[in-house]
Amino acid sequence: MTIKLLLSKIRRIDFEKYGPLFALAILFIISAIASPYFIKTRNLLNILRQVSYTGIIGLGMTFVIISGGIDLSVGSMTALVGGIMILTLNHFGGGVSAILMVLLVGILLGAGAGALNGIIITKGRVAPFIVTLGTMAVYRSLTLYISNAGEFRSNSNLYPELGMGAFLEIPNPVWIFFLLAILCSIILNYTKFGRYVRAVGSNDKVATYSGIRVDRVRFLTYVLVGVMVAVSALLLSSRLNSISSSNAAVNYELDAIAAVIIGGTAMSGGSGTVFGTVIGAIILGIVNNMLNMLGISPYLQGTVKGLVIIGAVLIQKKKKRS
Amino acid sequence: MTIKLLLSKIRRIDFEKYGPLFALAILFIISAIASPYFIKTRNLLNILRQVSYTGIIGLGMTFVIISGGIDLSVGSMTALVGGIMILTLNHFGGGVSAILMVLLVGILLGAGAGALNGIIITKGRVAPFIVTLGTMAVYRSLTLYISNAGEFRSNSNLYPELGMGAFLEIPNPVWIFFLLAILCSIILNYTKFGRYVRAVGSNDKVATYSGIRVDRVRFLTYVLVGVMVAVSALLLSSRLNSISSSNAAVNYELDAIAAVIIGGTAMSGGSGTVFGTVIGAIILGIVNNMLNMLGISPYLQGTVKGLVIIGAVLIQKKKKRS
Amino acid sequence: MDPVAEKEIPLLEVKGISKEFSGVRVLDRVSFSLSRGEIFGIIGENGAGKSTLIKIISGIYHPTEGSLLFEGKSVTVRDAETAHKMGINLIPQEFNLIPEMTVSENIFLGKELRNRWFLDKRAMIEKTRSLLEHLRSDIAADARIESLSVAQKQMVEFAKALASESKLLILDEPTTVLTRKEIDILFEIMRQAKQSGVAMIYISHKLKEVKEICDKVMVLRDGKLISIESSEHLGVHDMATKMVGRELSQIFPPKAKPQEDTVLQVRNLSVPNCLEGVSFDLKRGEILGFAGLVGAGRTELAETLIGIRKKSAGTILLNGKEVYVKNPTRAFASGLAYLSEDRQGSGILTAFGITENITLTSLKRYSRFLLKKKEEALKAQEYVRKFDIKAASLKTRLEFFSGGNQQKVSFAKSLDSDPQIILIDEPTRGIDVQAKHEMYRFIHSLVEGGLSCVLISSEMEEVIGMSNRVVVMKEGRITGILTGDQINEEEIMFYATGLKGVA
Amino acid sequence: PKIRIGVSIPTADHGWTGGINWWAQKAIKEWQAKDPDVTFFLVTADSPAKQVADVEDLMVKGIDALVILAHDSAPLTPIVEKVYNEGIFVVSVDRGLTKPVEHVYVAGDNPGLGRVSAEWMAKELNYKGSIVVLEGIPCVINSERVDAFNEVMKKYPNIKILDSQPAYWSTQKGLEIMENYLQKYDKIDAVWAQDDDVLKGVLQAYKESRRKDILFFLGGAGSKEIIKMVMDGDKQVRADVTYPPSMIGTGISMAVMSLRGEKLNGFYQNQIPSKIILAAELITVGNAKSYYEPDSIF
Ligand SMILES: Nc1ncnc2c1ncn2[C@@H]1O[C@H](COP(=O)(O)OP(=O)(O)OP(=O)(O)O)[C@@H](O)[C@H]1O
Ligand SMILES: Nc1ncnc2c1ncn2[C@@H]1O[C@H](COP(=O)(O)OP(=O)(O)OP(=O)(O)O)[C@@H](O)[C@H]1O
Ligand SMILES: [Mg+2]
Ligand SMILES: [Mg+2]
Repeated sequence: MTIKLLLSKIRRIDFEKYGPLFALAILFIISAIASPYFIKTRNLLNILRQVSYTGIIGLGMTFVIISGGIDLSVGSMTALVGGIMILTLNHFGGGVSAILMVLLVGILLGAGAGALNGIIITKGRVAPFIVTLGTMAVYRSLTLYISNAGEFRSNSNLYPELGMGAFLEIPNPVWIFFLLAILCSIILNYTKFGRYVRAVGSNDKVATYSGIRVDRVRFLTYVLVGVMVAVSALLLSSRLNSISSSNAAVNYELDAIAAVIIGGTAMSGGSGTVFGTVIGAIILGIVNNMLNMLGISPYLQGTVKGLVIIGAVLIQKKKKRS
Repeated sequence: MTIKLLLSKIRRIDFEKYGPLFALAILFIISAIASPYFIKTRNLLNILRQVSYTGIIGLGMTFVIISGGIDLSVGSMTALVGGIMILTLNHFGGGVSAILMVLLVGILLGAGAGALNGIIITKGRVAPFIVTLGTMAVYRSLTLYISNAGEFRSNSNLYPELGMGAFLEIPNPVWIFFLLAILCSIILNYTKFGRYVRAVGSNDKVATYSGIRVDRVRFLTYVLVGVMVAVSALLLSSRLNSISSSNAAVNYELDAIAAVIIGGTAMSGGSGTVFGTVIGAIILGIVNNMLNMLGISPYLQGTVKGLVIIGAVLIQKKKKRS
Repeated sequence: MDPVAEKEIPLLEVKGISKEFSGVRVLDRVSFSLSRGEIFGIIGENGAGKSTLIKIISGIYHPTEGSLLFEGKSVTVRDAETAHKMGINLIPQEFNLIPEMTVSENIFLGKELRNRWFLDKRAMIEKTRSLLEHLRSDIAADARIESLSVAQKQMVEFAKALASESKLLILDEPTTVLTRKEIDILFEIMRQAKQSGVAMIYISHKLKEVKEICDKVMVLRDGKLISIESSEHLGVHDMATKMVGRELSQIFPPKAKPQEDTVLQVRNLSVPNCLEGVSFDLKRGEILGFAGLVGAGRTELAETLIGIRKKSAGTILLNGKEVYVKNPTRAFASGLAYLSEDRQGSGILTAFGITENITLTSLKRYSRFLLKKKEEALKAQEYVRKFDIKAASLKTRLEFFSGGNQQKVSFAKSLDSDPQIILIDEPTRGIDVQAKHEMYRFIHSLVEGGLSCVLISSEMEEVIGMSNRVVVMKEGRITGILTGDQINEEEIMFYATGLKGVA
Repeated sequence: PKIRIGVSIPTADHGWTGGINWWAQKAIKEWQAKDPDVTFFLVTADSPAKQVADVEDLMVKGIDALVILAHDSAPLTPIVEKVYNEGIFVVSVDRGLTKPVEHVYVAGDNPGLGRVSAEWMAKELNYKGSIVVLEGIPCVINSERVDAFNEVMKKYPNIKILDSQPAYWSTQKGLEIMENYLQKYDKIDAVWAQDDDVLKGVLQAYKESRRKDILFFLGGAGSKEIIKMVMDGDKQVRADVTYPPSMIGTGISMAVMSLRGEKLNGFYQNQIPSKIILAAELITVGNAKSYYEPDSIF
């Protein structure tokens, strides 16, 4: 009986936590067999860098989704914040102090944009889907307006270093992605806030009865994702040394959400892991990479990608149940 | 005491049911004041026709959302179904019998595509958001593949009649939209299926214990939205006498979902009205129309649209609470 | 402050509290006071306003009029958090646990222990262990709530309330799901708390227990205060009379006479980890009681019979013919019905009104192409009358109903499919004496009419008073089937604990 | 007499359409400054269906002329036909319609862009080497360009097209695709990015790879930034091929002039020509200066 119990316990922990990892492993093996270029260090680092932008946003999105919400505005928000970052950079001359200002302004702006979402959702009691659908349009439109539908461009030589550089051979965005992932994981698992996020997502009535300020917790998850958006915008804008108002970060929301969910977080809220989101983002990155590497008909790439997203989640479910 | 009760009762029924109508009325009055063109019959009919395509999809989406699901694939599905409709039309020569075949093929295809979503969601137990995010990519990509990223074009002279024509001065799509709305409203309020949809969305465990086949009900909502997509695809493709594989019906899912939610259906499922969705669709149509009529800067149109979406939902909430 | 003077100020004074919900007054100028170390009982019929009153005290509702004094000072209890800070803790009537979280995470929800910024998980698990030990419960501190049985969840609720330093502990019908043994443990803990000066408000429909544990008893009827008396001078019978406002007759109706033919035969039914080789017969017009300790598997048995759980072995015969109950739809179609023990979780839709709830299972009968709404409403009205369901209208959402009224709707819902056999799981959980009485009579009349009934109950009296035969279960097996004189509390306990019968 | 002109264009969803938006506004502003009797209504659409609705809205306003850059040809044809039949003057820009329902057609040369690009690249490569291609959004225009490009390249058997993938006219997509190409192919001689937005991403990826094998890159459409690089004598970006977004301005001018009954300077005909195809012009270091428009956003 106890052995049975133990076994069933191990089994449960196993697939709830490592399901996404399992899906990743399968994909990795298939990819390695399918393309000789895949396991080159350089290619793997490329993949990691490519996923870090949406991955970082995904970290914040994990909190939002666990708390029972959703944020569709992150892509537009990235473009807006990134654009204003470049304006700030140009305004302050492009030196080290300018970059610090960019960081400050960006994070304040990201937090502010997230806070706006959060306030309407909590105070106005409007569904997150609809609020962020609205602000998605608003943020993108403001970006277009400020830049006259053109590009934000910097002339700084220093700024691109940030997004292009590497430390110990590993690109800066990847470092930041992983460091933030660890930080977010700690927040989710080892702080009151993290626990409240889960409680609110699981049952907000119970959370209220337990004296948790549900609205404040929800609000903070949107602020958090806003801050993550700012970091992503910083890395993105410094990588390209520019932000295109119409094109930058389009569909980031879909990739970020897909990463979270492939990572095993339930859309219905209440549970999920940051670790899973990282895996989810990498899975998406590998799929994109393989589609290019294998030279699949460009028109069919969407089919493959769609099937992989569904498949990755299906694999986990099957494993969890058995 | 009884008067008070009656009053409070009226107040509650009032805004739960007529909240969207109230928002529409406000918007209507503002628009009529702001632009002299607005209340021209031709303009109003234009608006109704413009919203009918996403409105019809919204009718089906109402069921999906009330049952606690979501369908992001409807836009891509419209393009796929519409494209194949045109192929069918061309194959059968473009006459009356060809159009009947188109209708048949389209509805089967739409129902099939919806059923695919439904099966993965119910049998695979994967979140609807992620499944339909996947099939959104799949359906669009198949459309591109079949048409080689080009356009599906018909040469029929009869086919456009369907989408362009009018009966008693009112365009055909508007007739169909309203007739389907009445039909869907009856299904939702006066049939077993409708009741079950609400029960499943409200609490699926209770539904299971009440002998409702929860999975089958869910499945059928996706089939229903698929059929609505087919009708919309028919009207759209016959209006344009073509379907562009990359551009047709892009973002229809967002408009359809927005219509449903502006119409007062809760994202969390369990309750909602078809009537509200019709109003929601019209609200969105008026906003688009006014943006053009007033000549708002194209870059700022997104801001206005976003704010109106949020505002329309906010007004209802405020009214409901007071 | 002078300790003597402190003693004299009551801990809590409730002054003229009223509460209206959309114009309907459910509490009418209720006043009372409560001293440290006092256990204060509140009794009253379903919907009398008991839960509403204590929700006001613990900050979940706000009073329409009246005021609260806590430790002599006038206070406004803005929300649950404020109440916690003041030392007021509530164990609510309906469960308040997060199913995805572990026991210790739930117990410390909203009052986590920390060392600096981080959660002190180890300390919380340690404390949870000792709390559970204190409650003499063997629940694991890191078990997920969703894997616990109803009674185990209740234990966690206690632990949750005990974990915080309470000055005032409010228990809203805490013993409905507990066995006598657990109730004794609870009472012992309450007495300990009393010794250390904690005041308690205790709401229950089990009047004997109220008399046993409470110092004072307050009776509410229709939101009005009827009396506050010392429990020493108040007999159980008087309590019931005061609640209802008139004399009550004998609780249990005479036992029905089962007919000869067998309607249900269960043979060797097994479900992995739940049931093992369960066999029994049910005759037409019989009430077959099911007794057992918490976790005996009675609910699981019922769920297997209606096709919610998949059996791994065994056969089910209805009227001599084998049936395959693939799902509840099939089960209900073949004449079974089930009244769930988990009212809000799987019994009723709180967002629906009375009518839509009652006809949910039997909706086929009200539908040709379209629903016959008038027929539905008529039927619902009939049940409202028959069960005396108190509601503003047929359309009022059930979330605004008191627990007892919700249960009545739930019962009506199970009956509306005209079953041949009804499986009743904890039918009187959270129901007042009056309603209980009605419920018993009603079950009796159904059985007289040829219906057969499986009665699962943790209330020994109920099983004994109602059943023709009693099946006792332990850990998923049947340990004994008692008849006639064997049906008494002692004998049942022997079988339930495994002292008698096949283990 | 008062003239009312409706202008319907796609929303700014990438650099080039951003340019279209900018040039449309510029032309409108300039005409309004010149002639107070001309009123413009500018509408932008993110999909063909929205554009059909836009045109309907414009008709309610009672326009005398419609200048339209169609999202897609076929879906817009029926509604433009309706406009045409009501006697409204129609100028169609860039994307043609499937029926002759316009008075004036102004367009860039899509196959031309592919052809000019291919000819120039082939010559620069000395008719041998390997190239990779980054395509645009899968659509008709893209196909026209790529097909024409491939057609020319077929003539040169020593030039090998290693790969061809859609980069959606997006900088970031270009970056990602190029990163992958650089992994996949050890030796690449030249890159055709088809679009200057994409080219920026491609250059970034190349820079980060620290590889030195690629001889040159070619974008397309003539954004000011790339023109500047050509002008400044960049070693790898030595040319660009125009596909000027200013064509929308030309279209607007044609509409105004037609309605005012003016004719084109230097033309002996009384009417505005019914077809104007703007050449795909090759920009090199020699002529770049004349293409550079520092105020433009594209
Ligand atoms: N949120 C609410 N909105 C409207 N009416 C409510 C609400 N909560 C309770 N009521 C009504 O107030 C009355 C008192 O309910 P309450 O839950 O306090 O009863 P109770 O004495 O606890 O009954 P029980 O013993 O059945 O639990 C009932 O008639 C109920 O329908
Ligand atoms: N979802 C579940 N997952 C794992 N074990 C479960 C689950 N539900 C119940 N169990 C276990 O099954 C056994 C029987 O459960 P339960 O307490 O419901 O039986 P019961 O006899 O109906 O008790 P009660 O007197 O509370 O009605 C217990 O050991 C319980 O822990
Ligand atoms: Mg109560
Ligand atoms: Mg039970």
